[in-house]
Amino acid sequence: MMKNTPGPEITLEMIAEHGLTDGEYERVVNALGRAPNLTELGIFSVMWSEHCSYKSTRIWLKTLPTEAPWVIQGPGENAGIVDIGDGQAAVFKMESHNHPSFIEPREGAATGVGGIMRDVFTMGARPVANLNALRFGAPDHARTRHLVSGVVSGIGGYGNCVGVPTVGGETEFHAGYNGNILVNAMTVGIAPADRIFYSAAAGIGNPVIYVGSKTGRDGIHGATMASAEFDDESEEKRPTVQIGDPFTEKLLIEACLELMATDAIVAIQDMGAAGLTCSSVEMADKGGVGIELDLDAVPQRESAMTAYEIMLSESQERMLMVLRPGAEDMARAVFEKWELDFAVIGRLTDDGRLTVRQGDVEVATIPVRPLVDDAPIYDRPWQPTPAPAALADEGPAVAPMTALSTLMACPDLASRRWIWEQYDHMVMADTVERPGGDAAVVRVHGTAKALAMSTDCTPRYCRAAPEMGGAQAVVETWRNLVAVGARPLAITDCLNFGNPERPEIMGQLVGCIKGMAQACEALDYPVVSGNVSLYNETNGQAIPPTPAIGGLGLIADLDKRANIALKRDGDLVALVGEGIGHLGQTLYRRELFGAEDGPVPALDPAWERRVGEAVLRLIETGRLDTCHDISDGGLLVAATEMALAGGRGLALEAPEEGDIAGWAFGEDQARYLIAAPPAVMDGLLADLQAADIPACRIGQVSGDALTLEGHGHISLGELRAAHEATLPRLMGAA
Amino acid sequence: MRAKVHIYPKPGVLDPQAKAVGNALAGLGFDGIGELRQGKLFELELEASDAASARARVEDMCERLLANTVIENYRVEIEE
Amino acid sequence: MRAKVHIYPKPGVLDPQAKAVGNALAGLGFDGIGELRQGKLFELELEASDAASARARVEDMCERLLANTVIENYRVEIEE
Amino acid sequence: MKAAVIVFPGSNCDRDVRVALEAVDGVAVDMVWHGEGDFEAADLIVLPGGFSYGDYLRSGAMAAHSPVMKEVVARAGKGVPVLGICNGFQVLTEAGLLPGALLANAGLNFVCRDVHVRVENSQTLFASGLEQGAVLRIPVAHHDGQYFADDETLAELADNEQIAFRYAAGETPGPANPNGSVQDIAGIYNATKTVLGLMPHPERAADPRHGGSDGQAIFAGLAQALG
Ligand SMILES: Nc1ncnc2c1ncn2[C@@H]1O[C@H](COP(=O)(O)OP(=O)(O)O)[C@@H](O)[C@H]1O
Ligand SMILES: [Mg+2]
Repeated sequence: MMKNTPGPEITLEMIAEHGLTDGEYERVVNALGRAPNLTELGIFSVMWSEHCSYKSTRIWLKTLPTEAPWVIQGPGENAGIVDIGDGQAAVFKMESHNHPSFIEPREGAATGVGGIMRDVFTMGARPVANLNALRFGAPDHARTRHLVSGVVSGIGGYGNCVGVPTVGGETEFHAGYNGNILVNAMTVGIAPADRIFYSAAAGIGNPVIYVGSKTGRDGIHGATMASAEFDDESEEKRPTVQIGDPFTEKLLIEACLELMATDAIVAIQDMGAAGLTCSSVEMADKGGVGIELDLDAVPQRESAMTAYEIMLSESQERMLMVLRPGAEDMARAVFEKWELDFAVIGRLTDDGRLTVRQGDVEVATIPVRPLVDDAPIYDRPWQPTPAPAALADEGPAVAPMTALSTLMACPDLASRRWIWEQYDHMVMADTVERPGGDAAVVRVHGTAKALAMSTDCTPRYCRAAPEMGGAQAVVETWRNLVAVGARPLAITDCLNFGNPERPEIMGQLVGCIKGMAQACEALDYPVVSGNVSLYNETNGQAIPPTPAIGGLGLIADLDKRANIALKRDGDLVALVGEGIGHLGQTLYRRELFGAEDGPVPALDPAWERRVGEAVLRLIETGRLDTCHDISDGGLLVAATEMALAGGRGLALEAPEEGDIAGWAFGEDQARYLIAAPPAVMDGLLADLQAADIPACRIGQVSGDALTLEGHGHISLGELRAAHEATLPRLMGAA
Repeated sequence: MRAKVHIYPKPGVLDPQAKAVGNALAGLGFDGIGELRQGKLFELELEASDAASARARVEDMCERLLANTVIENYRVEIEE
Repeated sequence: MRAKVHIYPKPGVLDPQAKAVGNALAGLGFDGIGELRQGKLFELELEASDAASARARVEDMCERLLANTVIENYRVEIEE
Repeated sequence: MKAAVIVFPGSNCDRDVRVALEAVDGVAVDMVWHGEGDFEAADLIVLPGGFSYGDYLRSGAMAAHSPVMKEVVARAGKGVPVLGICNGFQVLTEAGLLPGALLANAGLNFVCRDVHVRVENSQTLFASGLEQGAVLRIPVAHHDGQYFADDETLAELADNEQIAFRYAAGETPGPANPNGSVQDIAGIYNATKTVLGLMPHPERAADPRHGGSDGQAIFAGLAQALG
């Protein structure tokens, strides 16, 4: 075949437009032994983008603990996998779709959900739950309402149609996200542990198959956009947004799982960021083989698409597979039944190259190894974040019950019902703990066990003290899982930061990762998958550091679990753990004094583990069914959440001495509230005492108000109204 | 004055609705159907001194609300 | 031949979508807007010997699939 | 009793309803693919929830014209009971087996939560496990659940006792009627009471672990009535 490198000469502008530095371009020329053509330049640029190559974070990500006896697959594949017993595995991952969601919130968020689900079913798992960690700008910022409404309808519209319940997540508002919202989506799936599918291509000569939707000119440069800083011009980049088709995704799940029940598939990979390029290169690289593609065979939605466009398109709902020889007809029949495109578009070769043809023309030929291995890796300079100053003057005292009302209605603590009611959180009929509690609980279909899941991060801690903040995010998911009675197994993460080329931002990233690593280590709670989203800045203004963590745990017996709702009048309520009334960096300071100041609360992951395991034992023995961890907002807020969830009042005893605000609203870590009938509580407290865990009775369930001895009471009705009204009001629905 | 606004997905933007409707029509035995596009339609009454100013206002409405210009094109017709 | 189908909710059928759009326009400061209706639009190419038979076929499509005549009215335009 | 659950591309509650049906003693379930023009005899046909064909034109519109629906309509004509849940209800109205139509929710958002429904007519096959006037707590999850019919049809429905369920007040937050349905209608029968369509999902309240099992009474009653 005639060698042909069509297209224009590569200019300096083209190199810059592709986000490659001079040094990086030089590496391209070295890898090829010649100048690239435009298609090849495009391929290198997406493969070496931050999104695909992790060039700024790779050396730091390596420091995270990734192993445990129950880990089947750690980072490096489409998703992480843990053993959940009985021959079953849980497959899960979290991913960001921040930039696309800012530009077109509905489609951006929808395609984020679609993408993360594909990562999970690619591995042979049926998706069983979705979660979403959302961060928006200030509630009164001009774009916030539009963005919230678009993102929520996009997430709901996609997951609802596919029929996977959206069971949890988190939602925060802060001016630090005015120019860069965060949309992090997580999917959990379940697979037979002995039938997991990987992406390493194998078998020279084996056919390469394309299935799913046709390829159009969607999202070309999406991957590089996801790595480029915003400026005011970026609204112009709009047409790169992709449109999702959840109906096709549903068909794709069913078709893939049907084919996965046979022995036809050798390797499979979804086409995510950088579409055909990234999927084919990764499959070939992992298998140590070459791959040859014929672009004329690629199903196309539009006419006259160039090789560049086909290779870089980010059309959604597409997968690439390597089949066993001879399995094509059977596989084709499955995909045709589900009315999806199916095409043989290439084969595996032994020359270690990615060779792309369009008709008779060879449009790209690149050795695979350098495309992956020669990707630049940077040890970026970083500056440790300076320790926060001491807490400023406390300001005028606020009556605790007044502060409570304000906090229960503040955007970060108000009920998220307006959001989760737009998500089908019950489809598949296995949701046993709906949104609103500490962790969602989803039954493993057909068994008496369940998975618990939660996403968490407290960016105000991360900004004040990245190491503690990174650790705290991990610990909070762990605590949320424990609070429902689950054994925490592992986490996935989504590391959202600003521009890593700035040493102070890199310092936040390094700090957060260090903290995460310490917490994971201490809790035996490894990282099995994750995602990095950098350059979340607009006009030089970076987002607060936000390492969102998604935790997964296992409940062995569904009948031995807990939730936050108070269940019986007369139950005693006890505080497990202890605190000093730490007010630095709390929501209390922020919401009542407008101050984001002071040091972060102390955190000791080893101590967290001792306290949490003691609580978990109480739940696992079937004696404790009511539990809530204390986090944002502190003790009084946690107690109120329990009262509202159960529709029962609570009378709390105030401490005899000390600072009432610190007692009520301090965010000291490693604490839980538990409730049980008096006779049972005696035994629980005795067990805790025997384990050397501080615990003391602080109140009793009764009436229909929240009462704090000596400080008055507020009726549940009033608290509920304040708690429920905020989001609908913000969204103009009430 | 009366305005009509036609809104269609931009060329090249995935249009799963039109695809599904096309398939369903074929399934009902309607053959010989070529390209099929599905769009949105608004019809509104508005006060305006002349057609040009009405058009300008409706175009402004499209830019700001009626159309999602990231993925849609619009066309305004003014009837006097 | 080219056909255009306009589909609107029947008078008397609640159209909260149109109402919401009307409110949103008012919220953006567009005043003096009277009645606002929102509908669906299909544009399709089809083979037909003449306009009358094209119209008959497209009306059949509307009756059988494109419109739900319990709640919607439709209007067909044929362009030759 | 043998039930046939019809599976359209995009159905997503087919498994859920199957699980709920099979939890009743003596019930066997066949899953029937939408492309099948014929299927084995069944005592009950169920159209499950989901987004058939993506619901891209109008909810249920395309499914109403799929090959299997010709057969469903024919069997319904012979008196075989048909139950449509959520998307299944939408399909039944689009197929003309039930009067009226389901419009977008008045609030224009998808709504997923528990609602309460009152049994308006217990003298039917489908309600044989239910008591007249009883209030059930069952989840809804839909975007297009606002029942609409013209006044004449509504009068007929009332005269002929075709209203199966109405949304009723209960302890769940939010308005009792989640979607603006006319006369709070949550489910209706055909004239012979052999076809039932309802928006709430009884299969999601079929097991105490769902947080309630009021929905299961519908399946259990049906199984008993149909033997
Ligand atoms: N975007 C969302 N989607 C679904 N559920 C959400 C979302 N945001 C928050 N939630 C739910 O609201 C509840 C409160 O969230 P959060 O305050 O983050 O809990 P916690 O303090 O226990 O971590 C949780 O059950 C959570 O799953
Ligand atoms: Mg949480």
